[in-house]
Parts: sequence; C-alpha cells; structure tokens
Amino acid sequence: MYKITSQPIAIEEVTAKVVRPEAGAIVNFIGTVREFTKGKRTLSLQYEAYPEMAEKQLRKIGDEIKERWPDAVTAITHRTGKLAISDIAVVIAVSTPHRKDAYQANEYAIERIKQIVPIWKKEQWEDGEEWIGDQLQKTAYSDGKPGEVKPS
Amino acid sequence: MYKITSQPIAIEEVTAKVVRPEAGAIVNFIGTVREFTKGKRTLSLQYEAYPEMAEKQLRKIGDEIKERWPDAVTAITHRTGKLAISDIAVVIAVSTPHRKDAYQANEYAIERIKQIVPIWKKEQWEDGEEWIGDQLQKTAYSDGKPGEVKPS
Amino acid sequence: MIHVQCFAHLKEQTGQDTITIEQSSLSVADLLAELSARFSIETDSLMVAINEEYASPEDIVSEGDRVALIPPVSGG
Amino acid sequence: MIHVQCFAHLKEQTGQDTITIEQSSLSVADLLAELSARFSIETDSLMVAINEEYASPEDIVSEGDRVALIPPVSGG
Repeated sequence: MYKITSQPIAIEEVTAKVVRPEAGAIVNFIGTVREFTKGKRTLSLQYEAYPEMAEKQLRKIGDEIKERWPDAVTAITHRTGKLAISDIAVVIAVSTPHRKDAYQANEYAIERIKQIVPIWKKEQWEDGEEWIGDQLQKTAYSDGKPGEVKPS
Repeated sequence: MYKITSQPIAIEEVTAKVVRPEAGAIVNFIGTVREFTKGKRTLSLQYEAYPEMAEKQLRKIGDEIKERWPDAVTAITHRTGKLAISDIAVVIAVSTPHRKDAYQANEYAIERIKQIVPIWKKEQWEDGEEWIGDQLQKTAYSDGKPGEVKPS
Repeated sequence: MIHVQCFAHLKEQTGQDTITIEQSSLSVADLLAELSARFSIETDSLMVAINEEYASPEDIVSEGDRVALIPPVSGG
Repeated sequence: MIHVQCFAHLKEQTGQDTITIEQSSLSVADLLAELSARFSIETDSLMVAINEEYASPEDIVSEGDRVALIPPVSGG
C-alpha cells in the first residue's frame, strides 16, 4: 500500500488498492510538477528518497489515519528521479464509507508526508539548481523529532 | 469537461483534462457503489439522467467554482445505467496551483452535484427496489429553485 | 401543445416518458396543478425545468420549450 | 565502526554517500558534533535516523545500526 518508485505512477493502480464494497467515496491527491513558483520558472525536478525509511514513514501515516478515521483505507505511492513539468510526483488514495472522512484523511496524509517522509526535491531552474528543504517554513527540527509534530 | 456517459469512467481520462503547467495539485473525488447503507445491502444501482440538462448543470458548477477559486480547473464525468458494487458512478477532478483550494473546490462540486444535477438513482436491494430522492434530507424543493440553494 | 419529459419514478407513476398538455402556454404552477389532477402525483417536491434551466412557479411554459419534471435529485 | 548514510545536499557537501565513524557507539548529539567538525556542515536542522526511525539527541548509535542523516524533507 506504501511505495517509493522510480517509475511513472498510474493513478488507477494506486486507487485500485483502496476500492472495497464498504467504500462509497475515494479521494485522490495527485501532486504534479508545477512550472512556476512565486514567479520563478521550474524546468524539472529531481526527487531523492531514503526508500526503506520513506516506506516505513508512509506506513506510519497510514496507521495514524487508521487511528483518527478507523473506516479509512490509505494507499500512497511517491516517485523518485527526474520529473518534467506536469509529471506526477505523488498519488494518495483514501477510501471511506462516507466522503467527508476521505477528504480529511487525504489532506492529513499530504501534510504528514511533507513533515516526516525522507524524500527531498532538487529544483532545476533556468539559472541554477537547489535542494529544497524546510518548505513548511518550520525550523523546529532541532527541537524534536518530526514524527512528533502534529498538524494544527 | 462535463460529461454524462453510460460507459465505465476512466479516472486517468477525467484527470488528464485538468492537468496543466500552472497546477501543482489535483484532487479527485471518485464515487463508488457502496454495498451497505445503514445496514441494508445494495445489490446494484441504476442511474438515470436528463443528460442535456445534467451537463448544463455540471458546467454551472464548474463556473461557480471558477468564481470562488479563480485558479481552479474542473472536470466532471457522471455515469448512467446499471452499476455493480464498487463501480464508479462519478469522477470529479479539480486542479489548482496549491492544494488547499483543490480539496475545497472538489468538495464543493460533489455537494452541488447532489443539489442541482438532474440525475436519479434507483437502489436494488435483496427485497425490492426504489428510486432515491431527496437524499440530502432537504424538503425545500417547493420553496425555490435548487440552483439557488448554496451549501452552508 | 406542450411536451413534458418525465424521469425516474415519475416515468413509472405516469406510465409515460413524455406527457402532452393541450395548451399553447401556461404557468409552471398551473402545469403542476394539471399534472397533479391528471396523474394523482405528489408535486410538492417537483421542480420544472424549461429549456434545461430550473423554473419558478410563475414562469411561463410555451409551445416549443423543452419542458421536464425534475424530482429531487440523487446523483453523485 | 558506524556507517552514516547521506542524502540530498549532504551528499554533495560531504562528497560521500556514506560517512564512516571510527567508534563503536556514541550519542546522536555527539555524532552530529563530530560530523559538524569534520565536514563543516550545518547540523541544526539535521535529524538522525536509527534503523529507519527518527532519533533524539540522547539516543545511542551503535555498530550495526542503520544510521542516516535526514535534512528537512521536501517530498509531496
């Protein structure tokens, strides 16, 4: 259910993992490579992961969701390697009996990915490149484990 | 972008309509046929639409989203005919530059579909069948046009 | 003559896909009253669409309009 | 000996995928201090993972553990 891959992600494949008779709603989040961020043009992105730990942390997010939304089933696939504009970086699929929970649990998953999953992106611009860190503008890393940070 | 079809819906196809360089987030809502509702077992569903008007109302929902979330692009496909458990009844795809808007606009779309789009479902149970109406428990139909009902 | 499309349970209750009204023009309220009398259907929860837009009780339905009865919807 | 995996810009800054520490056991705080001295890298924002779990400064890293430096993440 939790996968890091260097191959293109098929939305249908991730979604199929959470389909079940009890579910009436599935919400997908699909993160794609955006061309402009604050006016700056991105040419491509490079994602690097610590795969063993990243899959473990994704599973932890699924467990956290299970605690908060017991009826939810979650599947997450994140891609690594070089991605072009509009390529899919991540697909999160959450199924629930009723739709409110699917939206909420899905949004929780993407927030947590940005906090605790060891994946890094390097932006390639027209005039250079840079590894992006701390995109949540949190500088609390030295104060504790990110695993303990709960979204507000 | 707005379609009523009697054919199975491909998630990737609806999603592809909203992919664009400005978007970093796509949220899908996928409505599937749930087996149990309040303890009662559904065997299958039959959806009937007034197709010309349904597509017009779907487009209206897209316009409403555009007003509220100017950066959002929306595509919606709803299926008609006989559906089995876990078959997809509707796919809503919304893309935005930033993810919060995609979740909100998507949820707005499904709420509005249940208010103003002329599509009806007939539930087939083990002991009978029935056309479902007024599933939002609103009895205000005679008080005004559903087009004027705004979600709270 | 005005042709009124029926959907869902209305099709079963009236036994028709399309009901024909022998008038060239009438209000939505009068249309519903006539249908209620002819088919003994509950019209309180029915909306009328004229040319694929929801209409108000005082709106006028005329020959040539595309008219439909819209029971409470249940899509999604 | 302890092997410490590096990712992202750390790989470029240290010039290594894996850093070797010539000790059999030390605290996470001491590990970061040593790396800061050896490679003049900013360690304030670095987390350390031991066996794929985030560790606290007082946790002990021992020979045989899978150890990694985790800069602020930017996936999703």
